[in-house]
Amino acid sequence: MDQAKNFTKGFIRENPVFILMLGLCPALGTTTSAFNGMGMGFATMFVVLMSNIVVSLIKNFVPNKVRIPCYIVIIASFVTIVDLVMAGFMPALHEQLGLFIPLIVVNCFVLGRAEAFASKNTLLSSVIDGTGMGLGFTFALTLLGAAREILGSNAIFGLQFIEGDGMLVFILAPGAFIALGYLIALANKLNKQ
Amino acid sequence: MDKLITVSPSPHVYGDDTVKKLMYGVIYALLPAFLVSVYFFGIGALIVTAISVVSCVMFEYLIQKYMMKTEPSVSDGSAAVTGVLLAMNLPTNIPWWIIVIGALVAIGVGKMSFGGLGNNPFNPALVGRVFLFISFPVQMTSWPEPIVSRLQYTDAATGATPLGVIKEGLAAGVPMSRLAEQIPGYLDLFIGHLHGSMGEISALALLAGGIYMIARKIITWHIPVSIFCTVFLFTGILWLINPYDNADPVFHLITGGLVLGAVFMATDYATSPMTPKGMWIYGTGIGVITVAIRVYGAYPEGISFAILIMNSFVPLINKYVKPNRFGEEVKNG
Amino acid sequence: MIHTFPNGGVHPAEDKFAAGSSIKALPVPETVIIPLSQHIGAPAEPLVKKGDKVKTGQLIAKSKGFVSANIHSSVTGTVKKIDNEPDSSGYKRTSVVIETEDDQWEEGIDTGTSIKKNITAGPEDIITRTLDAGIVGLGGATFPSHIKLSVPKGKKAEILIINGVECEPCLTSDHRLMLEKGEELLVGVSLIMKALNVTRALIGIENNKPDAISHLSRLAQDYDGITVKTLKVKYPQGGEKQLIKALINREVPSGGLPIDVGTVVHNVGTAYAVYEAVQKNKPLIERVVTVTGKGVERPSNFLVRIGTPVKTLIEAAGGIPGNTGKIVNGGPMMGKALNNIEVPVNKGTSGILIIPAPEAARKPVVNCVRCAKCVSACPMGLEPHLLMPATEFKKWDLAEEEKILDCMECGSCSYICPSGRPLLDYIRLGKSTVSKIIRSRKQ
Amino acid sequence: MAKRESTFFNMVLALLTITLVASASLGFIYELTKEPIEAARAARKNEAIRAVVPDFDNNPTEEQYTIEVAGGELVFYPAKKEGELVGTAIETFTHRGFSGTIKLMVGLLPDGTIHGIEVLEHKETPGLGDKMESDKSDFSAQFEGEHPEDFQLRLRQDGGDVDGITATTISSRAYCEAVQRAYDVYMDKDADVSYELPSREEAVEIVLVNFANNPLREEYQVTAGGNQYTVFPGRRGRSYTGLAVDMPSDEGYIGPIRLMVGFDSEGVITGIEVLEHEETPGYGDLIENARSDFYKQFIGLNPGEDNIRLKEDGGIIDNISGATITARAYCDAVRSAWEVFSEAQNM
Repeated sequence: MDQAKNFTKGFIRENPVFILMLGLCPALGTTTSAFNGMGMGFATMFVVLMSNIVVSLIKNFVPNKVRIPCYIVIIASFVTIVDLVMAGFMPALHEQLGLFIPLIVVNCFVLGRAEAFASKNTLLSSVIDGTGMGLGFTFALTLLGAAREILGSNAIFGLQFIEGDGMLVFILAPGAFIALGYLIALANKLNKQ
Repeated sequence: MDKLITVSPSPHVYGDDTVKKLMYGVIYALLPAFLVSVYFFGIGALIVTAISVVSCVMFEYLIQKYMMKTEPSVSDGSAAVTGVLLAMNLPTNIPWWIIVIGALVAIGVGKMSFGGLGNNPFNPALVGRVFLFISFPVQMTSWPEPIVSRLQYTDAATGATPLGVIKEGLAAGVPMSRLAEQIPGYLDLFIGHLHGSMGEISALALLAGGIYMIARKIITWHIPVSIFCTVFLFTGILWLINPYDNADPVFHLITGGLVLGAVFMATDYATSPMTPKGMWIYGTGIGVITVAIRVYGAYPEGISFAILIMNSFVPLINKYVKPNRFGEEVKNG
Repeated sequence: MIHTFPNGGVHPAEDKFAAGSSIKALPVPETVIIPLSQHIGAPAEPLVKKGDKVKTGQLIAKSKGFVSANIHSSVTGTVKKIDNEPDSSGYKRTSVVIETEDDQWEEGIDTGTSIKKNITAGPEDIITRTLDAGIVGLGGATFPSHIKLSVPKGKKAEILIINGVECEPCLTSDHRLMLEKGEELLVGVSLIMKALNVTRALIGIENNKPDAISHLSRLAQDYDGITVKTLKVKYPQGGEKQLIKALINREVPSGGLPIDVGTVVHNVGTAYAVYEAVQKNKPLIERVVTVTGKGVERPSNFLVRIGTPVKTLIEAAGGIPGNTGKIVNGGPMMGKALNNIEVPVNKGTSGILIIPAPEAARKPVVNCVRCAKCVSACPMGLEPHLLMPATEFKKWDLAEEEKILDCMECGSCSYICPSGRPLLDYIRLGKSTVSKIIRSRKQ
Repeated sequence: MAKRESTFFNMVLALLTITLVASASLGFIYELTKEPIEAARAARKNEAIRAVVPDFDNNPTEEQYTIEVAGGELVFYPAKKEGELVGTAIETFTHRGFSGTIKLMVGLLPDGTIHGIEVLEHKETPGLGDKMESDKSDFSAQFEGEHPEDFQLRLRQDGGDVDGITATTISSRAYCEAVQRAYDVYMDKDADVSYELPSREEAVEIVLVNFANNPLREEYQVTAGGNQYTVFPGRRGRSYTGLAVDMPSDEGYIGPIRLMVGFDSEGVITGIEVLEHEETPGYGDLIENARSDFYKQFIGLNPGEDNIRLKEDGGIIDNISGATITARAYCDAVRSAWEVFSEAQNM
């Protein structure tokens, strides 16, 4: 496969959030600001990348019948590592993302990459895929977070550009759905062209 | 034969009603409430209504012309009705840009996303209103002082609605009897001399509009009556059980957006059931949810949420509640 | 007490311009075109051939099968041809074209004007005479009447209902008939009662015809068991099922007939025709036709020989007005638009309606706003707003489930729709497709 | 390397290897991050403490102590400079937030003056309730430098001195409650922090006046309205000076209320103490004598002549705001106690 294409597919063409619609729970829950979305995105990206690497390396060692439990153990370990490291070194972000970090384990997107890609491809391809898809996920969450932050708090990455409150609804759960819905529509329109 | 004649299937005559006439009928029915509002809130009422109607009509035109690429049908008046109803649901001291956002959401999200007039599952004006309510809670819950703020727009002195006073008071443990002193008398409440959104203040004017619409057969009586009955019964029972901590049913009927909601918002064609039986179920549901939110919920008023919630049940009601089919249940008497 | 049916219905402008003009016999036309299929069921079989001389009232075509009716010559003259001629449906149908020479009635027909009240015929005779005289339902449905006079085995008729409703706007033929031929009508009703072996008959008349109500009520005092009932003006009260519901509060089950609820419905015109057939031995060769419409010079009610071209009637009423947009055979709600005014009046023609051009055009069609007016207007309790898209998107299962076949095509939904949607047009299409599907399923 | 077959051995081996490697690396990371996590937690708390009390040089978290109160516990962090107490940071709470519990860090100077308040935890609506956070609005600033004795910790609309956050009455009210709780417990910590209600014995001595005997020794039973009640007569010499009635009422807002009501020989109320109740903290518990003056309006009244009912019920007693049912039950209990008193007189 063309590695460049392999890398870029995660942004729009096979964007995990907008097109594949995977990992919507953290996408909706953590994206109250662009920074939070980005943090969550990078955390997930780290897990995807690392689990892709490990799964790709051990793919022949693991018998088929136990591959899912093995992958889950691997993913869970990396998630725990992310959780601990974040709590230790980025307490503020950890506070914000809190509950959603452990939930990366059940993010279908992560297991999906391990199962659908890394377990069948070479190490290099898996690294490229993990990075590309992870960046795509980060891109989606950051975009969603930015949209919600701009509309909801009149700010972007914490920088207030208009005084006063924005449209609160975008900070709340319903706003997450509205913003995600319109971004999905937009991504589909771009994909069609 | 020297000229063409039309040959078409029957019927060969048609009723006078057109969508346009019905929509303008709704606007005429809203006139009394609008005039009462202008009397109490002055220029604020005029500005808010003008901005709301103009932006709704404009957004509908732009979306139809440039996004849906169809022939704009703003002349049917439905966008204007949405505009007036949205204005009716706003305080008259709300900044203009909030109204424009509300109009965009009402028309763009509430109506055009679903394919335009007749296809929207939720009342567009209420979608706009609830969106604003969650987005700008501060601006949406400070109501100008009637009469004294006639000449002010956004700088008007504000106060709480009677429902808000009761809700706050009861939450703080103040008994009903003492709270009653803080709210206007029932006559004032009925005429519309109180704090509230622009169009909801005068139960009298709204009922007049409702009677006009029923007489002109724009709406049927089922939905408003079922909502009123349910609210009256439900609050009446609560009041009889514990008059110290519950407002009486008459108070519930004439305050807040109940009359506006029951007469003008819940009866929206596209979002209400098609059969009288369905309308009863729908109206009863709205009544129950409204009272539940008012009495047990976090907000003092709940009719908007109640209508939107029941809107979502309308397709289900329409699927399972059918008109009385002639000859299906043979009742020979 | 004023009766009506409870659910549905509309109230179009009544426009009964011709209500005040008494029935005038139209002169015998030069040529008549008598279609052999003027009724529901099999066309009659011609008994004459080109060149034959026929007399007025002579049988020229014999009923073929049970659901069929005899056809008689309405004039005296020579059969010019038996050929396919366009009739009011717009299709060409086998017709007997007769050139008029004279007006000589067949032997044995009492053409006098005296009223014969004395009933001598027995039930069997009455049915036979009705069959022989080629009488069909004159309200418009043209169902052969002798069938409705013989009660099927296992069923029992209790009440006879006479339809004097004339709920279609504009039409006044039944109204004039009730005013001018009241006595004959009541004798006719008595005859039908005798044939059906019932003791009660109700004549339902809408209260926009107070003169007819009082006239018939007064006359009916002399007839045992006949009562005149006043009905509220509401369309389509003349529909059998609605009329039964309004008068005796019984609902004919879906897919059933009036006899299933112990009743039989006949039009006033049919009752009059039965009188003439039994008491005067006169076959059905003429009927009352209203010619009316906004702009018509002399809205009139004519006694017309079957087979007279529509054009003749219009000319007698003052000719076609300048702004004519549509000419309808029947009433405005259920009548059929004509594309040719040379077509003949047949047994089912109750009126000729001329509609001015501005009103002939339909309203522009816009989105359905789901106002539910069609649901509340439907007298059968159907949901036209649902049946139309079901047909449009070929969801025949849904259409059948939603009882599209119960539709009586009264047009109330299309009439009331503020969005100008062609509800009935689609429903008609849906009905015929669904019934085809049901038939093929049975095979 | 070819894919390994799914034999039992291979599967066990794979799982075992992977879990071993995973747990080993997790243990390693845990050790690595343990200290930073602890430090981050402490830093956060210290930051909050630092924000609400004047400059200190001790480590308040080391000297922290906890006091249990109804509904939770308060944590006290004494801040000292050169060994002298300069203020106390109190971790307090309220359960009456719009979306549940709110935790605050309230800093009080030794005399009880509020020095600063920070929000530790809350789930209030963004844009509304979260304005209680000091960096989102000036709401919390109005408390600084105020002493709750002169600065009523209630919203203006409830008769206090606090300007609530617009459209956020419930959160504002809850905030005040949490601050009040911190203040109350702090000011009372030397006396009896947990507001213990008087025992039966103590209550009898409080509610009776002008007696020389030991009423506890002379308790007896009185039957009134089919129920038995315990009463304690007060005597001076041979003359009867009053009667204390142990009066349970079974209809508080949450559970029964038990009162000790003292009468003089004429039936005039000489004192009332609450023995037991389960009413709402901050509302119904205002019937406790230590918490409000509610009881005082009964003293000197004679239920035989005065209408011991709430004003809204047609009587003369002022209600407790927010606790109508409790106050009503209290009045009922007082009237019943008088019934017992008159029964005892007739014996």
